Amino acid sequence: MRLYSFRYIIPQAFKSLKLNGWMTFASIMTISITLFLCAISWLLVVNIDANAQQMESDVRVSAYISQSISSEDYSALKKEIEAIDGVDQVEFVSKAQGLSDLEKRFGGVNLEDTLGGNNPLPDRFSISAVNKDSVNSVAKAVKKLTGIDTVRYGEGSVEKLFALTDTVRKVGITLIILLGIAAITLVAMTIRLTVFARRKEIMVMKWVGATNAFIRLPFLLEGVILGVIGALIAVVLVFICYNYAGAYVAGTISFVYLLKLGDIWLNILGFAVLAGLLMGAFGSFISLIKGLDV
Amino acid sequence: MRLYSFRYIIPQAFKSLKLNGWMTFASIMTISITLFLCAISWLLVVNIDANAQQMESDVRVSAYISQSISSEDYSALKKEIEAIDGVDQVEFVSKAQGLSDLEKRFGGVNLEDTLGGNNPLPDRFSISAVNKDSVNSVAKAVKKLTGIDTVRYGEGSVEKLFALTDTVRKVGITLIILLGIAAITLVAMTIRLTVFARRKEIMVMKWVGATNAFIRLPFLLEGVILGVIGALIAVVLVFICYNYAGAYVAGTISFVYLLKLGDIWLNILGFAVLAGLLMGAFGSFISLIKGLDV
Amino acid sequence: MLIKTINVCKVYKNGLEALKNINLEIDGGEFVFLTGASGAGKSTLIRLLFREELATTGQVLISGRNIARLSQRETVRLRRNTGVVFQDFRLMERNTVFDNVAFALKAVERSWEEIRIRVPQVLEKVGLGGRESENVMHLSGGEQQRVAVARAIINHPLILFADEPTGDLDPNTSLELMKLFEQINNDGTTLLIATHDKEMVNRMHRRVLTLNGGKLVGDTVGGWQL
Amino acid sequence: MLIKTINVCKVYKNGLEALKNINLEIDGGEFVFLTGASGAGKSTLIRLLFREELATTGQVLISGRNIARLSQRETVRLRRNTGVVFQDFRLMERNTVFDNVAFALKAVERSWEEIRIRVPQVLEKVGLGGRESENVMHLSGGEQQRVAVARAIINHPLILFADEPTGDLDPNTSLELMKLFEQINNDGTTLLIATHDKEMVNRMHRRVLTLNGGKLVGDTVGGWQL
Ligand SMILES: Nc1ncnc2c1ncn2[C@@H]1O[C@H](COP(=O)(O)OP(=O)(O)OP(=O)(O)O)[C@@H](O)[C@H]1O
Ligand SMILES: Nc1ncnc2c1ncn2[C@@H]1O[C@H](COP(=O)(O)OP(=O)(O)OP(=O)(O)O)[C@@H](O)[C@H]1O
Ligand SMILES: [Mg+2]
Ligand SMILES: [Mg+2]
Repeated sequence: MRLYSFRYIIPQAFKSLKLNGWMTFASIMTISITLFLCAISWLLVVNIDANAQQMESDVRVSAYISQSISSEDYSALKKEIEAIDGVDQVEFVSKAQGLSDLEKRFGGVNLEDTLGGNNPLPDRFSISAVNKDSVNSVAKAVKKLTGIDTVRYGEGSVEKLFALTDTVRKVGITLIILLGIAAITLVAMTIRLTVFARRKEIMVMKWVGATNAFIRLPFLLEGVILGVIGALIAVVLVFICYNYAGAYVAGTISFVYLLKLGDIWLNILGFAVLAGLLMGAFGSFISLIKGLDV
Repeated sequence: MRLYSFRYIIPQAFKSLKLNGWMTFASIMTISITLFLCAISWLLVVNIDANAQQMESDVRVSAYISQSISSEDYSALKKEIEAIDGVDQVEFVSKAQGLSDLEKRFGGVNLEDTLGGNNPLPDRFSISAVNKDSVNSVAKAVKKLTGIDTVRYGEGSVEKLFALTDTVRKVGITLIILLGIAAITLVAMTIRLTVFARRKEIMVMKWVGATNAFIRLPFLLEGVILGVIGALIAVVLVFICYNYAGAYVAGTISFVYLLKLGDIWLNILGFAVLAGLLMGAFGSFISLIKGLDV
Repeated sequence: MLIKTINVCKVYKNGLEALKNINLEIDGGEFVFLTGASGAGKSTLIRLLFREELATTGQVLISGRNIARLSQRETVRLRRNTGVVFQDFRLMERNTVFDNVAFALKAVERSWEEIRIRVPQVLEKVGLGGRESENVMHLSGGEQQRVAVARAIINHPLILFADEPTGDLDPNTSLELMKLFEQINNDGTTLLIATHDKEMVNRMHRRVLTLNGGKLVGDTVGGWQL
Repeated sequence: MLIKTINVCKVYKNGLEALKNINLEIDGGEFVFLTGASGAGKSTLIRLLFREELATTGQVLISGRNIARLSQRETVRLRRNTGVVFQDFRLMERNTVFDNVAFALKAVERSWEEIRIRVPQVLEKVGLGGRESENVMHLSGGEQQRVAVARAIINHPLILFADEPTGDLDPNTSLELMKLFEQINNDGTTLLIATHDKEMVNRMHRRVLTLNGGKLVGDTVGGWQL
């Protein structure tokens, strides 16, 4: 195939998109809708993941300091803890603060008076881990230190939290994969239908001596154009919806952490356009393999 | 149209499904995939909702009993609380139990000894409301009772929880509606494509004197058959996936509450078949309106 | 008068004036040829007569009724009484020969018993006996054309419009088809046959309408005019 | 020998024996008519010669090469040197007249300048000058047939197969088309024309192959045989 054949191949693709007017429209719709759904799912997953990470990083290990340790040794103990692998930050919480927390919790009972200034609570360190997998090992290592009585990190419930966030991630990824497969199948089906509707035209091209490449390239190009247009429409819709949803979430559940569109728009755009392009090309390709056996 | 025309109309639909072999296949695939996605989303939403309800019903109002009340009056007080509108259950938590809970929390410190048998904590009632909307009013009503010192129900965080579960529900429903629209559009597009591929055939039918009804009914029937078959495939896939997911969830996050397939399979089946049927019929109908203007 | 046109003009959307001021009368039971060069407007005239297209100006009357004014129900009734052989056949691809012909009976709600008997009969008449179960696309050009004829005549239409029904047929087969048309004509059907088969027109010695550039330039009984 | 068939049989999938033991030789530069009744096997023979179908048994040789054994590249080369007018035209619907004809040049990668000049020229030759921008489906049957002819001849093919190229044409237009074919033949193209136009065959006085029920029953120079 000579290079200047592209003079015919490229206009051919556009011409045929125009001629097949509403078949073009149907294909673009299909691609837009499926990519839109994919993008929305992806946004859900990454946002849930971001919040899960947030919750995971909020998990803290409480290390209660033995009352046999004098407060002068606290800073050495803190250093020891900080030296442990996987420890991120260490914060000291005095027993006075513990008591006032407690008083708040019991509806403002004045415990200090009842106890006659005799605070039975231990001092403690509140330790955060660099990531969720370290929490357990950090807790164990801290426990071994002399001067630490007990270590607590909400054992049962923290494990639950981690299992939950893990499952949510897995479910999200599974959903996206399912949607992706669905999307490719739908697009391939649609393009296959359009090729089917034009099988006679394709035969004619063969009989006048067009090479396979000469016949296929316009179709491939058509698929790519359909894919990219579909993707762009999907992206615009996603941006609008995400903006709207962002405003809504900020208004009702502001404590939920939402990724900023400014930080991810390029990912979405890039991914969607690439996916649309590949879908279109792949859809055409699949369709042509069978559609062109003459 | 005479009734016995159905002798021709019904076989006509099946014949044309057979003749259009893989167009039939493509349509069924489209319907299956979209209904599958709809059903999966619906399952996600109802399960999340069930868990949200669970969490909401776990919210309890703690009413701390004034120390001026003698323990003989407790049962009267309990009756008073039970009489309040929106109260579901009332449980008595003694101060001894409160103290031992506290000891556990602080890593097994022996508070009782430190306090010399002098427990400064108040007794309290743990109250559950019939539904989440009553929590607030219950708390207020309980607070007014003589003998109740303070009322706590984790004000800040409970509101957060409710806002979150509300938002999750809304997002879920929005997603399902979006998917539904997408599904109908996709199916209409697909059927429109098949009608387009057969527009000449439809013209011929007109010229030999077939009435509009005689031409349309087989198409409508075709759509319905496609829809129902697609729905059945989707339902089978959903059942398999849900069973698999159920086993997985039970193995990793058993604390999450999962609706049993036995309780909802009829809903899914009924809904999917109805949706498939309507989609198919509606898709055909839309396509025929334009496709048949001769 | 069964068929009558009054000052009929047809201008296609692209501005092409295909028919110019056609005035025409065809009585019930006539056997009329429509001739003219390629592009003269023969098919266009037939399309107007069976209401595939509507006249741009002027009126087309069938049995005295302006067909542009028919209701949907009346249009269906007109079509049921009109057989058409299209120049490009317009068979239902992917269907069998039987189904293509039978559809014309199914559409007018005849009983299955009748269909089963009459379809093979009419196929026999056009020389396609025993080919019922074949796919129409697997027939030769001439055979397809005869399926189209069979479909048009099976309903014993009052009027038969045939647009070059022998275009893909050899002289012998054409002759047989013409005999069939004569027989139908004797049974009372009015025929209008567009054709460019000079020899046939000369041999049959019937009324001949001649179109030229969209104008009706000849209407005589006898032979080929151009 | 440009075209040669050796004991060619063709049995279609449905078991129909369309060609029986055809032995045939056509030299470069010949002008041959292929005649026979409807369903005799004319189109089938042409389909075998340009490799739309493959022979069930026997060999088809073009320029001494068995065309069943051609590689993909060679098949494309063969097609580029062969013009075909299909009995059912096979135009690209929804495209203009110009695009339909121009595609044959685009496919063989001619320059745009050449296309712009040659397409109107060849359309002029078949009597469709000035109709370039019309949609092919908006042409009359005979006009469509001539577009199909224009597409087949624009590449100056070595061989031209035409399957009833005058089926939808009136006698005068047919005659002009035949003159065009003679001119092409004089320029060196070998022609095989399936036809049922008895008068035309008689008038041209060329070699005539006659098929009957799939058998080659006549091969003489002169007139119509059946
Ligand atoms: N749908 C259409 N749109 C535009 N122009 C048309 C259409 N159909 C036909 N024409 C033009 O109208 C003129 C008459 O066409 P018509 O088909 O009536 O000719 P005809 O006499 O049947 O010719 P033929 O013998 O070739 O079939 C032609 O020039 C044709 O190009
Ligand atoms: N694709 C096919 N499958 C099965 N049978 C076929 C196929 N094509 C043609 N035939 C049969 O083969 C026989 C020869 O067909 P062919 O098209 O070669 O005839 P023809 O001589 O061109 O006739 P015509 O003059 O009517 O065009 C016919 O009986 C036809 O029914
Ligand atoms: Mg015509
Ligand atoms: Mg043929």
